Amino acid sequence: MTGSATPATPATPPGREARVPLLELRDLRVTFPVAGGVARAVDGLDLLVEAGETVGLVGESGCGKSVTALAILRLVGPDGHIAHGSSVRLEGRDLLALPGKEMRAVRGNHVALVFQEPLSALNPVLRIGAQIAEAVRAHESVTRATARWRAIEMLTMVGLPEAERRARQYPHQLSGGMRQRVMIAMALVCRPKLLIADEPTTALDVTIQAEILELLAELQRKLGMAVLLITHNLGLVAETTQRVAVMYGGQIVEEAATEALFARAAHPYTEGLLAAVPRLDEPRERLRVIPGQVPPATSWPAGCRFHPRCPYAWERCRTEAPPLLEAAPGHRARCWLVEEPARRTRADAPPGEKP
Amino acid sequence: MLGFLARRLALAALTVLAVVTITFALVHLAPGEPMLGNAERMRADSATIARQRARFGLDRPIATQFAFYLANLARGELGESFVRHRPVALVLGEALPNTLLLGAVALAASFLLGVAIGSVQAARRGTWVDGVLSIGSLACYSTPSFWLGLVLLLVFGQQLGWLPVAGMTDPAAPEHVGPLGRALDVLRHLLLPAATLALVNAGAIARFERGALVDALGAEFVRTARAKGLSPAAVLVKHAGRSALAPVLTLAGLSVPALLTGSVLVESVFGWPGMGRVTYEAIFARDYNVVTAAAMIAGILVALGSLLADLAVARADPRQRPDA
Amino acid sequence: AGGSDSPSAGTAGGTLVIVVPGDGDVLLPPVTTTATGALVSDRIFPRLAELTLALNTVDDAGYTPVLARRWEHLDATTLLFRLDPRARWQDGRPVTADDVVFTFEVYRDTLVNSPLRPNLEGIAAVTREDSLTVAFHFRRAYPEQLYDATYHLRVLPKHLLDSIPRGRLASSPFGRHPVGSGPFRFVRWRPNSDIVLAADSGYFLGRPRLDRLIWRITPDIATAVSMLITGEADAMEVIPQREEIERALRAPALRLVPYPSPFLAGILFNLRGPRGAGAHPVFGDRDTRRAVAMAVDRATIVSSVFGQYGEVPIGAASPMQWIAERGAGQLPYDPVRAARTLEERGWRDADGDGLRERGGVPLRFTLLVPTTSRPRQRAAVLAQAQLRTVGVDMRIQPVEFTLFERRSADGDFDALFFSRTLDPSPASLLQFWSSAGIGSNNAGGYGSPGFDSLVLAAIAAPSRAAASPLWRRALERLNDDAPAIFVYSPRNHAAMHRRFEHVTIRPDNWLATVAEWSVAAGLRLPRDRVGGDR
Amino acid sequence: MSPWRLAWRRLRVNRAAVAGGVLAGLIALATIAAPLLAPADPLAQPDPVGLQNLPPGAGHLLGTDGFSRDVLSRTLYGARVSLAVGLLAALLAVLVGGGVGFAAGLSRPAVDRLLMRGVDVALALPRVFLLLAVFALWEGVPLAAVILLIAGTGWFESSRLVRAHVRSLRDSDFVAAARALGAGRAGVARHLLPHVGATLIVCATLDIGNIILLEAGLSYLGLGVQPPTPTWGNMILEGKDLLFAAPWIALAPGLALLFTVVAFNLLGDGLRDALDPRRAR
Amino acid sequence: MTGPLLDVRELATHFTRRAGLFGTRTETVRAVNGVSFTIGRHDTLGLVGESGCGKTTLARTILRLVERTAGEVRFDGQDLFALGPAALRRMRRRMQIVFQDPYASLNPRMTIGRAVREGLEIHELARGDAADRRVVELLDEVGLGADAVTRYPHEFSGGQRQRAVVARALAVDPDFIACDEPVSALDVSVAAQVLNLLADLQARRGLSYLFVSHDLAVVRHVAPRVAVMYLGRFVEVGPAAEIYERPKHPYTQALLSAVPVPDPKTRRARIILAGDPPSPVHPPPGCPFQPRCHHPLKDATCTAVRPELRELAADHRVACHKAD
Ligand SMILES: Nc1ncnc2c1ncn2[C@@H]1O[C@H](COP(=O)(O)OP(=O)(O)OP(=O)(O)O)[C@@H](O)[C@H]1O
Ligand SMILES: Nc1ncnc2c1ncn2[C@@H]1O[C@H](COP(=O)(O)OP(=O)(O)OP(=O)(O)O)[C@@H](O)[C@H]1O
Ligand SMILES: [Mg+2]
Ligand SMILES: [Mg+2]
Repeated sequence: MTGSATPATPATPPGREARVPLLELRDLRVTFPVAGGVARAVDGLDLLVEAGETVGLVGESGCGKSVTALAILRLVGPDGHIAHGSSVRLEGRDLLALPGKEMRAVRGNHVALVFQEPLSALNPVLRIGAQIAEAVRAHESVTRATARWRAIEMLTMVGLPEAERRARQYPHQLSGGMRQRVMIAMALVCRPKLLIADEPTTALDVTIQAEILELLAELQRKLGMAVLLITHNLGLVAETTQRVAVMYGGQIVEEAATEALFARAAHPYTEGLLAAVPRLDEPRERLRVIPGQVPPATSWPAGCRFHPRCPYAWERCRTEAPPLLEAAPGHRARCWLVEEPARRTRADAPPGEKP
Repeated sequence: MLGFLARRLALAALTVLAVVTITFALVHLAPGEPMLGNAERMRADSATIARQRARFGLDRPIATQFAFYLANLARGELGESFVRHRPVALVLGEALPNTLLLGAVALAASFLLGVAIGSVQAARRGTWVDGVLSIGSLACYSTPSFWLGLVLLLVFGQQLGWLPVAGMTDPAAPEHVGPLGRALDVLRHLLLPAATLALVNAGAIARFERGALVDALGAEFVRTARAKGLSPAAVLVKHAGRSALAPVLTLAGLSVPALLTGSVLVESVFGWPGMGRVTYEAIFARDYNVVTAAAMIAGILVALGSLLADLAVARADPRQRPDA
Repeated sequence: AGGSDSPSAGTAGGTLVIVVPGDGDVLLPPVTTTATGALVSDRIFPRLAELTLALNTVDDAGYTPVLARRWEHLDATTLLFRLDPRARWQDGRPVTADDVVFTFEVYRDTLVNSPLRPNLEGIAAVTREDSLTVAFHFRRAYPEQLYDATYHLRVLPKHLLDSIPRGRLASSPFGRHPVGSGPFRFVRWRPNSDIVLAADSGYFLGRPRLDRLIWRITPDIATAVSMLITGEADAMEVIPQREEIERALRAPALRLVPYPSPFLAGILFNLRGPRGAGAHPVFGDRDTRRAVAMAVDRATIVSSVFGQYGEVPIGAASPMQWIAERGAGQLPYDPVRAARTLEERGWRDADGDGLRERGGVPLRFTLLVPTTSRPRQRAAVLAQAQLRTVGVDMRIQPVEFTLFERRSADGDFDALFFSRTLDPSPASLLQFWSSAGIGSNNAGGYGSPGFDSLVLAAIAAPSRAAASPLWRRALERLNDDAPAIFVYSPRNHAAMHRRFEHVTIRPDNWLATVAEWSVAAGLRLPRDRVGGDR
Repeated sequence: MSPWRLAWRRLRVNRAAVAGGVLAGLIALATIAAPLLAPADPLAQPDPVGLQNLPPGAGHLLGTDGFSRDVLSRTLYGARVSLAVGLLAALLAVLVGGGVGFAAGLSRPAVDRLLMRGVDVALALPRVFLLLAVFALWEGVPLAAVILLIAGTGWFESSRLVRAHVRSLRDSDFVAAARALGAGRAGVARHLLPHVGATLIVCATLDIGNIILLEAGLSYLGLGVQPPTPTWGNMILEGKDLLFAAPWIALAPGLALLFTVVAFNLLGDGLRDALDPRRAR
Repeated sequence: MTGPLLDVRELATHFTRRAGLFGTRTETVRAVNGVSFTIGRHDTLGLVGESGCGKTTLARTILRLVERTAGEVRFDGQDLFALGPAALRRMRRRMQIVFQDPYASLNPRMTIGRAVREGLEIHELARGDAADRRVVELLDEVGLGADAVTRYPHEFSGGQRQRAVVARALAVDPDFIACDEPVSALDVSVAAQVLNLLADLQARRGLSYLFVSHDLAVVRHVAPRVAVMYLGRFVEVGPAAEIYERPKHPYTQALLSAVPVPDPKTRRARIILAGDPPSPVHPPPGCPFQPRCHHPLKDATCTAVRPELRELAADHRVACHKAD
């Protein structure tokens, strides 16, 4: 889709250039009190999104992707708690320090969210037109009629046929694909600078998924917003993003320009993920697996969080937690292999099918 | 829609028939003599009683009596009250509107109150406000209505003297106060009994509303609403509240029996001229015709309550509508 | 009626709001069966003559004229009444002899089935002599002829009721919109809520001083007393519970007017065996009955239940009745003697469980108490504990009222807690306790030729002075034979707002003199100024 | 760890439920131990004139009633009947309702529809009117019959709940798996029973409170269990006459009633949260 | 022992369900609408299609967990729908199913051990200690430890549960397992583990699979033969290589083009379909795919005549008028 191969924006630290990044997460930590202790769902996450770019955030279930998305808009409450010292800056403004009212002015207005399950994310008892108009009226002092008109205009823009009639319908009267279009219309009606799409197509069929992705790309071109695309589907990331961050255990474990990442994964987790996916283009006899499973967020292992499942792990990994290390310019990985590349040999067997 | 109504009406008719049959059997098979006039002043000899029994057809076999009763019922005749010497339709017809007024006001009030309390609790869940209101609504729900009624009467009627303690109107008031004056008079008399019924019922509704709201607040669409930048109040009322409405409406419709029960007790405490009292007195006088008809009306009200609840739910929840 | 000649302000005016526990049924004296129905319709339909406050039923001197101006005994069995020519029905028609004749026929008609019909047995016929003269023909000569002719009958308008089939009288519309010839006119009746009467300014004996009488129906006693305290109501015939009386006493606007009670309650023993055959295993024996009676501490029960607002009756008479003179009395409370008697009769506690038995049969009986009566239930629970101390096992079975009545009529009980509102005339003792009453009102089956002859002699005695000692001996006879324990009579107190003046209360009909009650102009409340006659 | 143990764990940390459970337990204990705890014979009338209507004080912690009986002792003994009626009737109702609901849920559609139509009709019966009529018209209804009648008119709700629960589980994958393994109707029933058990426990606990209230209402109207046996309902009835003069007589059983109903409701709510299968994952 | 293991002919499963306000209308869902195929021994048929096209219903009907409306299913030559209850139960030993949602397919109130043991007991394959040992063996075979026997499903992750489900199915030593999206709910890394397990078991035990998935890549990985389903019918069946390399049906083509490939370097032209899949209640006339079809030659035949499966290449059959 976004065939224009703009050069991947490297994660340059702010201040080098005068330009302030659109979104900047520094040491984001989110905890949830749970029965067995405290779940550290997001645990020291750093992420940059520049204006207009598409960034992919991938990772398996439970690694903290959704919590990150919600934490940006301070929506993890009442259960979740964003730790002291975390910082979420939108164009330099610290969102975590904003009073409630100003925070509300950001939500849906500067930063909008699209969720995974459009049926449950839309209010079943309100007409879709009203749900969109409501977003307009929350941020702009316009009349009811104007808001309504804006909603219909937006519905037309996301390709909903007969928008005027559809606006009077309820979510359950639409198909899954149409509902997701409605969600997108609702998110974009205030022309946000950043759209966070949390698995926007996971609940949809591949053919519908293709439609929605096409639509998102087109709208991004038209409206020029940045997109943070959260997904566990590596294929999607490959096709739609310019930069990718891979999450594991509440942290970013690898971050790179998309092509660079798929060409040469630096982190063993990314490598494993790529090897485990059945491929349409190149069928293989046997899938490579990542042994074991993700540990619960209440008890991350010491050292590198991935080490119990890592085929290359050695002593250092068990005790010392690696920081994000620069493997190549703009390509960083949270793995000691970056420092000791020679150890990239498996004890038991040679690495599986190489990507 | 029509088919639905027809089915519900058929079910309601079945219910009413069951109620009539059960009640009829119950009162006629019970030991004891119907009072055939109030025995306060009557010491009737057996000949008199026999004459009275013949007059009301009580000397015939019960099956025959039931057949006659059903035949009369089919013609819309409910018979005559043994004690009041008046057509049952009149006796109950005069009392029913009063009970309906009391019940409807209590239902509406308990609904509003319950929803309001439940909403505050849900909005402040986990805080001391929630705790206090929780205990309060549970206590309301666990308080016998007769007890609550007496206490309200004592405090607001007698001690503070704010409201009249009994009756539905002030019969001594001048006649020329006009319709508004009369309505106000009724309203003043209505407040205490309605509050009694409403408080007990509101306790149940508040507990339910809180649960439904907390569930709704955990739903994803609420997150969507917050992500849009809506204020917490708008999220609570418009989004969570609207979707929690349907189950609470159902509960409200299903609380008709509880209100009827309450009305038996509350109407005697507050001297409200309603159906509960008439029925209660009729049961003790073995005024068969009144008891049977009253049970039938109660059955109709209960069936109507659940029907209205279903219709209200269909209004509140578009997923339940015919075009769905 | 209903002229515009309202009396000058200052004398007339006032609204009396009376709170009653139950609604009326029909506002027609011969067929009403409720206390409220009677109380209200009595204000609309006057009698030929009224008893004075003394309630002397024997002498003709104890009556004042109402619809009848005069009366005379033509002979020993004929009583002639001359009607007041001024008397008018509230629709303007005069009250005539035909109305009186019609009235008697209605009361006597089995189709009408008036509860008062049994009281008219002494009257053979009533005939019209001329338009304003009627003659009552009695079957026998006896002193209470005037009482029977006037007390039970309230004169009805023939021209309005003649066309209604007698059997349908109770359900006729007239019974809900009555037209009478009395001091008050019917205004409105809202079922279970209120009944309103207004002063009839055309009343031939003078317009009542009050404008309106309003009955408010409130079943709950506590609520009713609250209404008195808050001023929502002005009067109540009797506050039945001691605690409520005390509460009402604390309200400054209220006063309590004491009056003798027509009421008598006690434990009636069934002397007959099961299904009326033979003698009752416990109460068939006079000594055992006496022992049980002596084991019940009536004074303690009365003080516990009523405090100062009740008394132990002297016997089978209620305090209102003129035969209830001080000095007579029941068997004393003497548990020691009671125990000794029981011991003598073979009732011993052989197994040491504290309860007596004889030949393996425990000394046990069941007392029926109607669920509707709180004082009776309280008294029964107290008596139960007292009997237990002498080894008698009394079980209390509360039964619903109609069932109570039926089991009473059928003689299907060991003992029951009766209560009776007695007429002013003592003649009623005959139905309750004589052999003749067995099978109808004499539920316990007590029969004693000695008692019967004493009562018959008393009824025939020509004057109160002559009758009094005979009645007394009859009562003592009854007490000695102990067919019942007469447990209590309340000391009635009517609650009354203080602004009402000239309040006198006739115990048998507490509103009998209400036409004379008044409110001084300076004390009137807003509702007193509404005016009655519209 | 078994789901029951898990539920127990969840229950233990729910403060309201624990409070309710402890309170209900204490009340039940006090009921059983009434003869030991009660300072006096609940029926003894030491001096119905001199000692009547005594306010709470040293001799009588909760005062005396109009018969000079000790209110505390009567309240303790009164709990016996109230709780027995509540517990037994709730148990019975839930068993019958559970049985019918379970059967309906597993039956062919025709049978199911018939049963549920019957329940629909029964639910519309004006329960209190019927109970009133029975208790008023039949003299001296024995305690067992009171329990049977209350249970017999109170199982419809739980049968609906259980049936709905069974229906929803019947279509679940694990039941399909059992059928695929060759399990017959009995095998499927064995899978579902423990689930329904949880629903029933919650139903029963919440029912207890309602039934205690119902019994009190009937006793208050002078029906149900008869004096001198103390029950909370007839104690309130007796005390009601003295509400203004000696409020403690009605207050003690009234509060006992209130606390008991509150306790069982708290416990029931807690159990519902703890046993909720949605949380059992 | 000749002929295919599973032979499905013209199978149709329709559901009638109540619709409209409180279910006064009924409508028929043609979930499976005339499907024929065979599966040999030691063979796998992959089945792909959009959500709601009838894949699950087909799998369940084959096991007779859902009653068919028409058609026939022969398992090892026996007509499944002609079996009596006892024979059916015996037959169930040989056919098993693995469901999509590992959270719903285990009874939360039963230990894993009991779940696996259930099949052994029903078919009396082992009892007592022998059963215990067998359970441990089975759990071991799917890669779960012996300690799983006494543990409950909630103590396991999705992947582990899916293994337990497989162990339960293996307990009765079946010849055929219908796998209904067994890895759709699992994470990539875990899904790979389960897919490998299924492959190992097939190799070891000579199992046959019907492998349902909406993920074309997964199907390609496990199945030598693939069927594409649309609106209750097969639109294309054939060898995997054929279908993935030379898809004939426009729907298959669109489907394949839409699958994202995790390689930023490959850029393919995506076929974007118009509109949504029609509802199985009101299937369109003619070709079921016709309203969304992008085929340049689409014409009136397509909207009027429903195409039958035609064999276009060896064992490659397509239901399209225009395919060649
Ligand atoms: N409300 C909550 N209470 C407790 N723990 C939570 C809550 N929300 C999330 N978590 C925990 O936080 C961790 C991260 O969850 P999150 O939803 O962000 O994962 P995810 O990467 O989005 O996964 P998925 O792909 O399944 O959506 C998980 O371990 C989850 O259990
Ligand atoms: N028990 C049922 N009653 C009524 N309709 C049903 C039933 N089961 C399935 N359906 C309907 O049949 C159609 C096919 O459903 P099915 O579950 O077989 O599809 P599927 O291809 O497995 O979809 P998915 O990919 O979502 O699992 C759907 O429209 C569904 O709504
Ligand atoms: Mg997520
Ligand atoms: Mg499926």
